[in-house]
Amino acid sequence: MTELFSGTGPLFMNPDPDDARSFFKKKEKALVNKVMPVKEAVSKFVKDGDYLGSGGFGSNRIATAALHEILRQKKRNLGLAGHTTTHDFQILTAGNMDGEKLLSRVDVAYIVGLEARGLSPHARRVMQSGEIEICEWTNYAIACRFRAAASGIPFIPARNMLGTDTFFQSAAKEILCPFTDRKLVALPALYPDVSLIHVHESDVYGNCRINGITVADGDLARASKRVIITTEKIISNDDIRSKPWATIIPSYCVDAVCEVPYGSYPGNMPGEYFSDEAHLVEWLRAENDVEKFRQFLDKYIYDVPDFEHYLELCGGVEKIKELRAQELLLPRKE
Amino acid sequence: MTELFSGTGPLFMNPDPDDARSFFKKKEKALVNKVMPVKEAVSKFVKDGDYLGSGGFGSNRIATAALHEILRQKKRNLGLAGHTTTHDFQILTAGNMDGEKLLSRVDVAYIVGLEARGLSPHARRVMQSGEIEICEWTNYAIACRFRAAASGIPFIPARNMLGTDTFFQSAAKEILCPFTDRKLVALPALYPDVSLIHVHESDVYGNCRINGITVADGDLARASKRVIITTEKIISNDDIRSKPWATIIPSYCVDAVCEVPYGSYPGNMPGEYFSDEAHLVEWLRAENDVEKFRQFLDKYIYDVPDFEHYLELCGGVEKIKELRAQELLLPRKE
Amino acid sequence: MSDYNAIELMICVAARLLEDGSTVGVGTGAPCAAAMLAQRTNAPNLLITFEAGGIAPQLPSMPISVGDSRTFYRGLMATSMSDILETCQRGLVDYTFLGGAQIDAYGNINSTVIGDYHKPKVRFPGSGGANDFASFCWHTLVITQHDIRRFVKKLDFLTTPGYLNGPGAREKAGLPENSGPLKIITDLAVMGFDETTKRMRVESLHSGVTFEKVQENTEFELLKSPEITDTEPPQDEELRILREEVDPFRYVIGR
Amino acid sequence: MSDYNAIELMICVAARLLEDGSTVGVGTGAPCAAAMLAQRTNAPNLLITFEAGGIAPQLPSMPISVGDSRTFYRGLMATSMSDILETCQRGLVDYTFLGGAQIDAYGNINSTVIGDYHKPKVRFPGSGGANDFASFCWHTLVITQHDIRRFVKKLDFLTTPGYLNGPGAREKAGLPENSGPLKIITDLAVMGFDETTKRMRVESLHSGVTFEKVQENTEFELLKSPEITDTEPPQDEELRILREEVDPFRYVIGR
Repeated sequence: MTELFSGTGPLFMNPDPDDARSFFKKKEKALVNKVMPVKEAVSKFVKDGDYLGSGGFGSNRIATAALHEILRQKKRNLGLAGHTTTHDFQILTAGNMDGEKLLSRVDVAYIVGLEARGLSPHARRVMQSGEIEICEWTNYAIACRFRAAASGIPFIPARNMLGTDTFFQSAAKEILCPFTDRKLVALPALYPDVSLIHVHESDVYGNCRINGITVADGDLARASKRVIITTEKIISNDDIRSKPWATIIPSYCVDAVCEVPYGSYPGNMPGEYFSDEAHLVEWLRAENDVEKFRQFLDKYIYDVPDFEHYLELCGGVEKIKELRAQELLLPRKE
Repeated sequence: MTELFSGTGPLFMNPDPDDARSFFKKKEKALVNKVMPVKEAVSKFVKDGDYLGSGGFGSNRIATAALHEILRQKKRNLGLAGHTTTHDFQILTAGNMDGEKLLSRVDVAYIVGLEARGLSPHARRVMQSGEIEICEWTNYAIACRFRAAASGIPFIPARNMLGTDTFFQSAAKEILCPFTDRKLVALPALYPDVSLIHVHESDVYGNCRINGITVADGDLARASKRVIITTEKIISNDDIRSKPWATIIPSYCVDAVCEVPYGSYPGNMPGEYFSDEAHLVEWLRAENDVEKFRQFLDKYIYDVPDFEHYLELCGGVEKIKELRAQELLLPRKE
Repeated sequence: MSDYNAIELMICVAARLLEDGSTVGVGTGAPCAAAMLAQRTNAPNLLITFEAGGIAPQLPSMPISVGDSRTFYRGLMATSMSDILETCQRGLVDYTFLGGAQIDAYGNINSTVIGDYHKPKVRFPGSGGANDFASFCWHTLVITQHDIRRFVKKLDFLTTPGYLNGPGAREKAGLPENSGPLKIITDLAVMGFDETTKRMRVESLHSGVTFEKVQENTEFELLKSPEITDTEPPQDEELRILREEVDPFRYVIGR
Repeated sequence: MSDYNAIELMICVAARLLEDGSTVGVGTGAPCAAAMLAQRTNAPNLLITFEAGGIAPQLPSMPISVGDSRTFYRGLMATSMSDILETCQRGLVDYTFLGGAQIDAYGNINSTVIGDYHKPKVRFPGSGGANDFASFCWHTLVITQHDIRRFVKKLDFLTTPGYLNGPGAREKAGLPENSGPLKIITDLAVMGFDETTKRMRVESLHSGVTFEKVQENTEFELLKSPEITDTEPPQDEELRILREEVDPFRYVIGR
């Protein structure tokens, strides 16, 4: 007999598909206009205590406007699926200061780092303080958990995590394959309460296109009970219907559509604009000193009404033109 | 204790992922020109005894040229994933006549029927004779089996088939969810030896686009040990690289690329040409009488060298223009 | 115009059952006609999906196949079979329509074989997506001819689950909670299911049909709804839309 | 031109290990530089994938993120993270490159915490896709600085599997057969793994480095390959390509 182990980490969300079915049954499926300002979307669809999913890949195609608005609206005790979260994680952990807890629990695959750019001092302080409950996973594990939820099944088996402390600190379980008798890891379905996804194009109903890698957003949108879309631009439903195979997220998954041009700034938006590395460095440096960071956040987030003003502070359309030239590999002007 | 049952049907293919990994490890991944005639592709990549997957959806976006060639080359003892197979099933069962066995085993989800067009008399004769070993599934079950194989895991859990004779005559197994204790069906991975998939566009390396529903072909191509692509047209690799998010099947899955304009005829090719209902009726009627069917097959398949000649016999480009007008909903000339 | 045939009646009755704002997984033929009619009458916001991957097409004509190009013509999305059936498994699809060779008192359906499975008298297509839809969607609707060889005591093969062998059986088998057959619409009557026994019961009779006639054409014992009503006949406007807009070439409703 | 720094040396050594016609899942930095160099030298048909979804880009410059737009610039496909990692799980990806805060004698890696997991002295990012790649790809390659705090007897946390605790342990744990760490490339030496014990062994020493020096910088006991060779230094042509074509702005190789 092979002994089967269970991870010892907390399972933050109920993986039961019948529970989720009862919710999805009542979700709006008709084509209704869901366009609204980010402020309204966040106030309506993100509640204290909710568990969030963040689309894109950390600093690429992220819903910056919605993330900032969550900070501004001082949401509390949120959970997060931390599957390669980088700048998005930085933004959210900025809400964990002065004893306040924007984040209270995180499923971790990749946090506190910004890939080649280094580690976030503030996110590390927060994570090292022990104030956030955590459970360990991998990028693929979290992708599978979204996939299981999107499929309406309570788990998906995989062959990662086995034999490691990552498994031990997770809420996964070992199982035996009924066909091959091989040991597998069972990854429980993860249904976020709400996810924030930035896309290239959406119609007013929430039918979305993504012109690039989808990362896990096809599954994330389907797995989430509520979805806030921010989009570079709104396109006509006629346009969507002219090429239905280009639709990645269907409208019946979506609750709010917010038109936010340049909405992934300071992150990269494939084909549109590159990341603003200088601003990301400024953010990282500000984090070195708590007081300085407080001022930085006031200046860029708390003291501005919305993302458009933040963008203006960061250089506005001129800055975007620069980043656009970089993205498109245009020859630099001498 | 909940009692767990197993289906009693035969499991035709080994679901073990390590077995498949050894095969995939040796598969060619470099960008090599894989363009060849259908005749060569079938002779090189379809062996007697192989288990086949057929792309598209029965009479829509099917690889007719490859299916005919299999008949012409008198392949024997093939297996088939019968996941909504309609005209493709009709073509293959035409090889089961006069004591010959082109098909010897079939995983069944939907066979012998042509949807609204009725049932195939010949396919029914073959299936009622008992000469073909069968195992019962559903469309989604077979899609999951491809998905499991494509994912490199030995099974995927689902909530269909439970409580039915479909389950009893399958090779699925009941399992208990380790998280929710719910009963689930475990669907074993299905790695076909070779699959035949018709697409809108492919480059010479086998990077393919499908302009419409993908049915299960994204997973089928990944699950299959060898893949023969027939394509409406070959496009440049530059074109593929100009929009990499439109690629549905990557070249490393593909073994042969055959340029076959109108290659789904008499089936429907989305955006290109509608199905030739008159020819499908002619085929169905011919099946009523064994002798007449033999003559029909000689005329249209065995006595012609290739698909191009078949198309010519059926009305050639003039016929395609008609079907194209139908597909595009062009006003009929009076 | 108040002359109508049985298939027209069944389509009109089926269309009325579809709630506005709901979702339905349909096949070709009468189910598709019913969904299209519903969109033009009581359920303008009905979202139609097809198992092969089509979502919310603006159907220019009756599809011949649930995977032909009509099923995603100007649709919202053209996706995979898995995506459609997982949307059902996830609980987003309210209705599905099925048919079959045999149906029993619990709404279980056979579309696989007549006779012994291993030596069948007649081999039918099998489940296709029927078992999937009936397992995953909240409500299964059936449109079928009513005769004694079809409404049987014991199926030769249980392809697709209704209430299996009674109350709680679906849940015990592992199927999603609170799902199952809703209505069976035939050329004689509309039947539902008794809440306690989950057995088929007659709920309304078509014009000129008696309960006895329905029972005569049914091998198993039918229950009676506390109140058996008269099926509301197709209205002129329904028939006009069905004949002129939904099925102008009368592929489904016949001549 | 034969002057080179440690990172240039490591990249050149790593590039040579990649067989032509093979596939590699890479991250940013040195691994990506190694793969790009290999494509321009010994492995023109190397297929590069990135975990976020990019396949076979014509990299115009070094990516900053494994999900930025460079990672699928003029690629063959821009897909999902699942598709990439399932291609690995299915057995199609030969190599992956990893780094980490700690590595042990079996090639296990820690990139999660230093100190106690629940009260960490330092919190690192965690697995990301590292555990996935190292579980699924056939061969794991590591490029890292060589110092005694990094090459440790006991990891504070086993994030990513090497050979776990010895021969057969990966298979017993359920990981894919015949996979595992291949080479560890540091600024001092190239190490492989003893076939019997699956423990790390020194296989070649960089110019001017002795076995003793490597051992001094390693907390666990290193084995010796039957024949320890001198690491072949970077050739002029390799350095030229690396500096002029792969990393002209010296993001990775430094100044």
